[in-house]
Amino acid sequence: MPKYGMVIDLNKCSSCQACVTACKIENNVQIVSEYDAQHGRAMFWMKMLTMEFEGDYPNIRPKTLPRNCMQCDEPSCIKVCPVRATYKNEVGIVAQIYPQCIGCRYCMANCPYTVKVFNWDRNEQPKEVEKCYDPDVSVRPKGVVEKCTFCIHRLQIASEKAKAEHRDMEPGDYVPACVETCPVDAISFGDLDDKKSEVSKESRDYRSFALLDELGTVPKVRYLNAIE
Amino acid sequence: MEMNRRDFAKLLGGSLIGFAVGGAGDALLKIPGMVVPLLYSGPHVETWKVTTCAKCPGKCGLRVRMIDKFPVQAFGNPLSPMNKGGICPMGLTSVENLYHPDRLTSPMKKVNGRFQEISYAEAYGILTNALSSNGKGKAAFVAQTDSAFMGGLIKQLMAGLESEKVVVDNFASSSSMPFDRAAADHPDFIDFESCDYIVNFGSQLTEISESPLYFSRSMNDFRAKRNEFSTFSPKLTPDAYKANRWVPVSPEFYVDVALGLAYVILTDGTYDKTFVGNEFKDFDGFKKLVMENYSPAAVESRTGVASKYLIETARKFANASAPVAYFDESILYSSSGMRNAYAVVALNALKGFAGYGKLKDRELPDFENKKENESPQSSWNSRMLIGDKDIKILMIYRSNFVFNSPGQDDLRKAISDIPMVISFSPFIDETSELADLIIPDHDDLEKLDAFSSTVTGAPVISTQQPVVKPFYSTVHTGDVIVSLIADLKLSKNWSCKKYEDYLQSYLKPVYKHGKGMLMNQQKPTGLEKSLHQAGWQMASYSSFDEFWQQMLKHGGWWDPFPQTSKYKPAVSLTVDHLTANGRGDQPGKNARGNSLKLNIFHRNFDYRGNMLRNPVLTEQFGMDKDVYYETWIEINPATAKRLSVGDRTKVKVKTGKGAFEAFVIYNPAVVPANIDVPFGLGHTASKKVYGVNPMQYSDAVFDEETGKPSLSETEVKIV
Amino acid sequence: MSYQDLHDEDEVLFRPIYESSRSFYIIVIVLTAVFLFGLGCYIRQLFYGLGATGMDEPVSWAFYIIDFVFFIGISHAGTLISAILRLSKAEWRRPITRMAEVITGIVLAIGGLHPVIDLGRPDRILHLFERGRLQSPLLWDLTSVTAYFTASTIYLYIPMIPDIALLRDRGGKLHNFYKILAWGYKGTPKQKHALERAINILMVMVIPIAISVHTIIAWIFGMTLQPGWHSTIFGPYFVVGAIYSGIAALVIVMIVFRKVYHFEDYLKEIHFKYLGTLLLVVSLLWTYFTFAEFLTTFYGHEPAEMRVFLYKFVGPYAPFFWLMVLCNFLMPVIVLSNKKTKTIKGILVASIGVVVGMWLERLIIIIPTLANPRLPYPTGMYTPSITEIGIAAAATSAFVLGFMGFSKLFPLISIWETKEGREHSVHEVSMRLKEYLPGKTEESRVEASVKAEI
Amino acid sequence: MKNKLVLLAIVIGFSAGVVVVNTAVDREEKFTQPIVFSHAIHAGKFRIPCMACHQNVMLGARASIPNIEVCGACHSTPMQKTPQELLVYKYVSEHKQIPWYNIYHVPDYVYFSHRRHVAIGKLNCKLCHGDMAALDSPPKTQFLQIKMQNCWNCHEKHHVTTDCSHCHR
Amino acid sequence: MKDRTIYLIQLMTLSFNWILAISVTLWFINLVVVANQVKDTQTASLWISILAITIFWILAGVLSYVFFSLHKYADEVK
Repeated sequence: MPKYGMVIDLNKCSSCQACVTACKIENNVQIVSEYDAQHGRAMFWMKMLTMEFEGDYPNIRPKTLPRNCMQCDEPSCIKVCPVRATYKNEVGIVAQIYPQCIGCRYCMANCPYTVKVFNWDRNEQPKEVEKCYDPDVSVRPKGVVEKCTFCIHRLQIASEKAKAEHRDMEPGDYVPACVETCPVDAISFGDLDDKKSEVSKESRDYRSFALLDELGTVPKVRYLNAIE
Repeated sequence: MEMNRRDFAKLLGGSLIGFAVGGAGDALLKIPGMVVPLLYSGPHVETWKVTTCAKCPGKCGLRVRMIDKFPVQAFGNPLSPMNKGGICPMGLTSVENLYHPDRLTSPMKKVNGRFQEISYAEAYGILTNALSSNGKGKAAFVAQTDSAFMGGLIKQLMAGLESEKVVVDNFASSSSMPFDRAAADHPDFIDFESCDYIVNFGSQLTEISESPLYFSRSMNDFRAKRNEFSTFSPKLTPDAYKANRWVPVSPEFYVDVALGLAYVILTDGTYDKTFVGNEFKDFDGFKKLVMENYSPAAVESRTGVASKYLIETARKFANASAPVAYFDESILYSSSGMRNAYAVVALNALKGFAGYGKLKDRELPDFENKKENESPQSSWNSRMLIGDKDIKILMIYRSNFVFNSPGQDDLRKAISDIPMVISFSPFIDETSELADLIIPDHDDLEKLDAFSSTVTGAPVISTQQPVVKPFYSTVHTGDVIVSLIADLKLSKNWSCKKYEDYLQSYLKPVYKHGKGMLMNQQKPTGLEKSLHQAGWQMASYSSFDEFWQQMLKHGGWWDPFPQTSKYKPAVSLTVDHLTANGRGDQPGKNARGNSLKLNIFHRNFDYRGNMLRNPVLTEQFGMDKDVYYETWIEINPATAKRLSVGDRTKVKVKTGKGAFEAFVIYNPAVVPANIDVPFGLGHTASKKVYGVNPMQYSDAVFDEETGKPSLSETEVKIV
Repeated sequence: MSYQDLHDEDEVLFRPIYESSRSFYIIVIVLTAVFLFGLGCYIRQLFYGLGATGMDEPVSWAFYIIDFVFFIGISHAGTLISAILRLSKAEWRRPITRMAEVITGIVLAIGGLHPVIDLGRPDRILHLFERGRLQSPLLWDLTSVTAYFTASTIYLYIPMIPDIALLRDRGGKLHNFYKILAWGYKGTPKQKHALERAINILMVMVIPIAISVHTIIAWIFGMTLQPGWHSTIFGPYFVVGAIYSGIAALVIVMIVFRKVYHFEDYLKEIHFKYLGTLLLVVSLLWTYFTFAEFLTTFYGHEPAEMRVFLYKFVGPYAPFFWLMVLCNFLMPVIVLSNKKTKTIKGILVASIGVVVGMWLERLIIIIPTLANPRLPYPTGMYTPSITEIGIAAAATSAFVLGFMGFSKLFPLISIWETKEGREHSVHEVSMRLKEYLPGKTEESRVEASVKAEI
Repeated sequence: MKNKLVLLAIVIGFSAGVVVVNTAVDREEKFTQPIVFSHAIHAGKFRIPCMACHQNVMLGARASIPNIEVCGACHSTPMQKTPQELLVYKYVSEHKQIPWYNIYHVPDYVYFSHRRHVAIGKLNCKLCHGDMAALDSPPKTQFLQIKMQNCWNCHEKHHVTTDCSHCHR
Repeated sequence: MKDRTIYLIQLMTLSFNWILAISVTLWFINLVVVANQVKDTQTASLWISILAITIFWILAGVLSYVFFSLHKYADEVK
């Protein structure tokens, strides 16, 4: 079984936020009302974070990074889920089962990366967005927690296609929407166990680091430091 | 047991209450919003169609995902040489425009200040009548299109109408303006392959440029080779923090900085002496001007740019084998507008434009006509509408210049004074709401068009095919203009009936020329490459019609192995260009006071004021700052403390044009003398208004030559 | 001894059951109105989603969880205190235990509902039973709260059986109701013996259950990786806090009902003095835990922890934090350690302070941590919405209503225990005291053997 | 006693309310298919394979109810001139889609793919849809109720994955 | 009311506790079975279940003990 992982090269990333939009439209993530957005309920699975500013003005650089679900190998969210609505599946993706979730938000409280978002309100979308729903992904009702799933529906479709064509999955068959969209190919995606894959090479690069590595969550999303 | 009426009533009442409670309780478990209805119920057949994104000058290839023949998503086309599969937020959300409820569904005519739906025939009748009775010499056209073909068509129409009052607002043409005037023509591309140092004057290469996605990729390759680049800009935008050095400087001082760099190079004597000797006109006058006014110390005292950075940058620039001093449209947005651009052109000339390239092969018709179509023959700009009593008819194609320019009230008044204003906008926006007649254009996904570009160093023609049949009774503006030219007999030998014919007439030579390939496969490598260069082609088409159909299907044509050469212009630069003759400005006159300045900055989401009607983009606009649906200002914490303004609070920002409310964000990277405010929000014509349009509050100075406003020189106070 | 011949003095204990003043009905109507308002708020929340609350993206748990922890904390008033006092044979417990146990029962029911109110999808609550995952502390919590509720209800009920029997024997409207509940108790020695045996078993069982309940609630937070929560001390810290708020709530309830139902003869000043001393001890214990918790955080100086720490000490939550220190430490210690102020009024003031302070403590524990996630995220003051306040008000009024309702059905002070105390304890205690003293008397030995036979 | 009767009435009323609301909410829409289509004639008598009309079965997630074009391929001219066939012919000649009622609904949070089951899993259509070739008129109810338990049972029986994320999304 | 009815009602109230204990037991057995099915936290589930089930059974047992002994010794002369 492959173990899917992602490496985001901060040296290449130009903070254009295409991954954020791609994620939003690929996964039918709810657009919340003006009131909700201003009260901290905007929903983004992929988010552009400004971590800190390095240096003093004018030799100052913000450290920005796109942050999606880290798809931890030792996820702290699944430990606390009382109903098995979130769990790690055989390919290492931490999946979220929306029809199972009771909305207790314990996983949100326990995620050190704050990647989980909650449907605080009824899903009432603008007309133009409703018509652009991705039919591969459900539209979550209110009251459930959701998060990045590495576009697991794309994995289903890709594996199905590969099986129908009587072949094995090939590296390029399944990539999440953010990876596909990234204009500068800053995000590489693939099988971490395959030592020859680009993502596994990059994850062992001297520049590579994981967010909050000290917590022992073993994220499968790693970053490559920017070269100064 | 006896039962009287009372008991019966009790029983009935009890059971009714029980029924109600039970029913309601059960219904509660099926609360609205708990279940979301099915997304689709059709057969769910998925198809993909290839087209080109027309949201910005980038000409990225798009793959549109269709479910049961309706577009649902758009992604980048991996075979397009412009974007290679990547796509920006604007392109990703292009489907939303198609379904937008605010789209105009039919031509509209203004009657007593209100728009009424009319038929296309009627609208076209009004248009032809107006143009034939009152058109010759009295019409003006403001267009915003990145298609050289559409731009050319518009110019042809205006030529027929004997009017020079036409502006095609096109990123490429704006940025090539100073090249056109200072030099013989302009370079086609930056030679990223050989260039090794870039000084960037204020352009947001990866966000707002001729092709943001191409530049993002090339800049990464450039940096991967450990090449350096420096950015002079008023704000630390995402582009600037990729630079090896960012030097904060206000746009009106670009001229000082560029000439300060030139000073160092001239004193070091490291400039390209043969080029300067042969090509640079009036070099001595230039040298004298620089030596007198632009010593690094003098520049530092005026601009605040440390002279050590100037010297360091200048030496790097001079020592590089192929340096580029890059600028684009944004350099014009200051009170020293054109002088900035000339100064950078002059700086490039000192090294002989070493990092720029030129396409050698000039057989391609489109690119031959490019200059004719795009270069500003007349120096008319939309600002000149104000006070021009001769204009009787104004036509506006997709440009929302009222929104994206300061001094809106003057423009609004000028437009309302014009007796006949015709807009071709598919939406009611701030500009088209002033029109008397709107003939809405198709949405980009319903439309046929083509774009040409040389920015990658390879000639590319990207085609936009109609992905869906038009939803409403909208009309392709190209078709309107083509039939206008035919009906009003504005051009001799006009044989086109539709815009498609017009496009084909331009693309036939490309077919005959025989080189290049369709965007249906990866760029050839190895043997294929050598075959290709030797002139062998694996054409998959045998006739022009087939070529045209294939081109539409695959998203375009390009020549992966063009013949290029170093760009060698004859620089006809005079000292007058750099001293802003006629304006009375002298070098160094733009001293900046101690007051706070409002710096309006653009983001990659919407720099033409058209895209932020898309819900996804609007929500995401301030996401990285965690501000939603409202205008924010970015302020240096030191400045904020001085003004006692708290982080994430609301303040009133006051300029000469009024005051607006904004949300404060501390940002240590902001120039202490500036308050940065993003452009994009505040669409007053849409149903729900989010935020404010900072342009409305800008006391901009307009550069007479370009008509571009200064965006960072408005004095501002925080109340 | 017959159950009909009652001591005349104890008649006052029955009075609340048979007599209700006008103010009683007014209070009931007002509280019912508040409760219905809260219910309306909840139904509105069901329709509009949790967006009706003031919670947002990083602060995903707020008022409901604070109330949950707080109410469950209060519940320790009861069973735990009465069990400990019973176990330690503190004779002054007799008039207190019943009230303490009632508080436990009612508050547990209310507090236990709070997580359900907090759920985004209460209609899917059955998923907990179908596919629950026992590794989740939430499920431990569900189990332990259920166990504690069952245990404390039984522990309330069994010592009440003799009193119910008394009520049954008095007859009246609810004769059948009491008859059912009295389980045929007639006061025979064997019955009494069985009862006492059961009480002893329960007494021993209830203490670990009660401690486990609050420890597990602490673990809900302590098991996470979040700064400010991930702490080993949390279990005992929460238990101490729970006992602390429990005693305070008990004191308030005792003082109020003593005044209203004229129990001055039963709840004497000495009871309050003892409870005041207990409160003082627990207050110091709580302060010690708080100090230990914050000192280690401060000394370790881990950045994420420090962000939370500073958020509490000098940041937006500083007013609440220092108010909590005032209410939970300074005020009780000053009031209770001074003889002049250690009057019933003083103890009441201190107790109200402690209840408020303990609520603030839950707030201080829960919100600053959530508002300061490890990765940069927008933080901001959490402000509760009208829905949350309404539901909190409804919960409080439900508690008061429940207590008032109980007082209309059963005596608030254990009659048989008082009687037993009057009849046996004086002698027993003096015997016990004599046993402590050096040189055992013959008399005591005889007494002891007699007692053993019984 | 009467009070108890009232209590009883409330209880009965309560349960009645639950039942009524439940049935009212879950009520299947009453419908008649526009045409009494006979699978028995098409699939039974003429042995037309399922995929001939439900063209998307092997290709995608949904089997697709045939378009009018599919009907029109054979019924471009009436063959037997039965009243039902004339009705079809009417739709064909007017190029209008037949407004079929869809009786199989899969909730959108469930990913069910016909290709996965038929093309890859090689399952017979009969397994879920019953012997359609024997039906003279269109079915009114689902043969195999679309319930998770039914999916689960079959997956367990055939040792196919029961990983939630394979179907839920 | 007849004594017999009262006794039945009393038995019913008592049986609530048993229903609780049994349903808790069933619930935990179900959870252990599920945990075993999905091969996830089997041991933890087992131990927690054993602990919880014991507590509920003891509680129910104590209550029943009281009930039956009260009824048994009700008629005894003091």
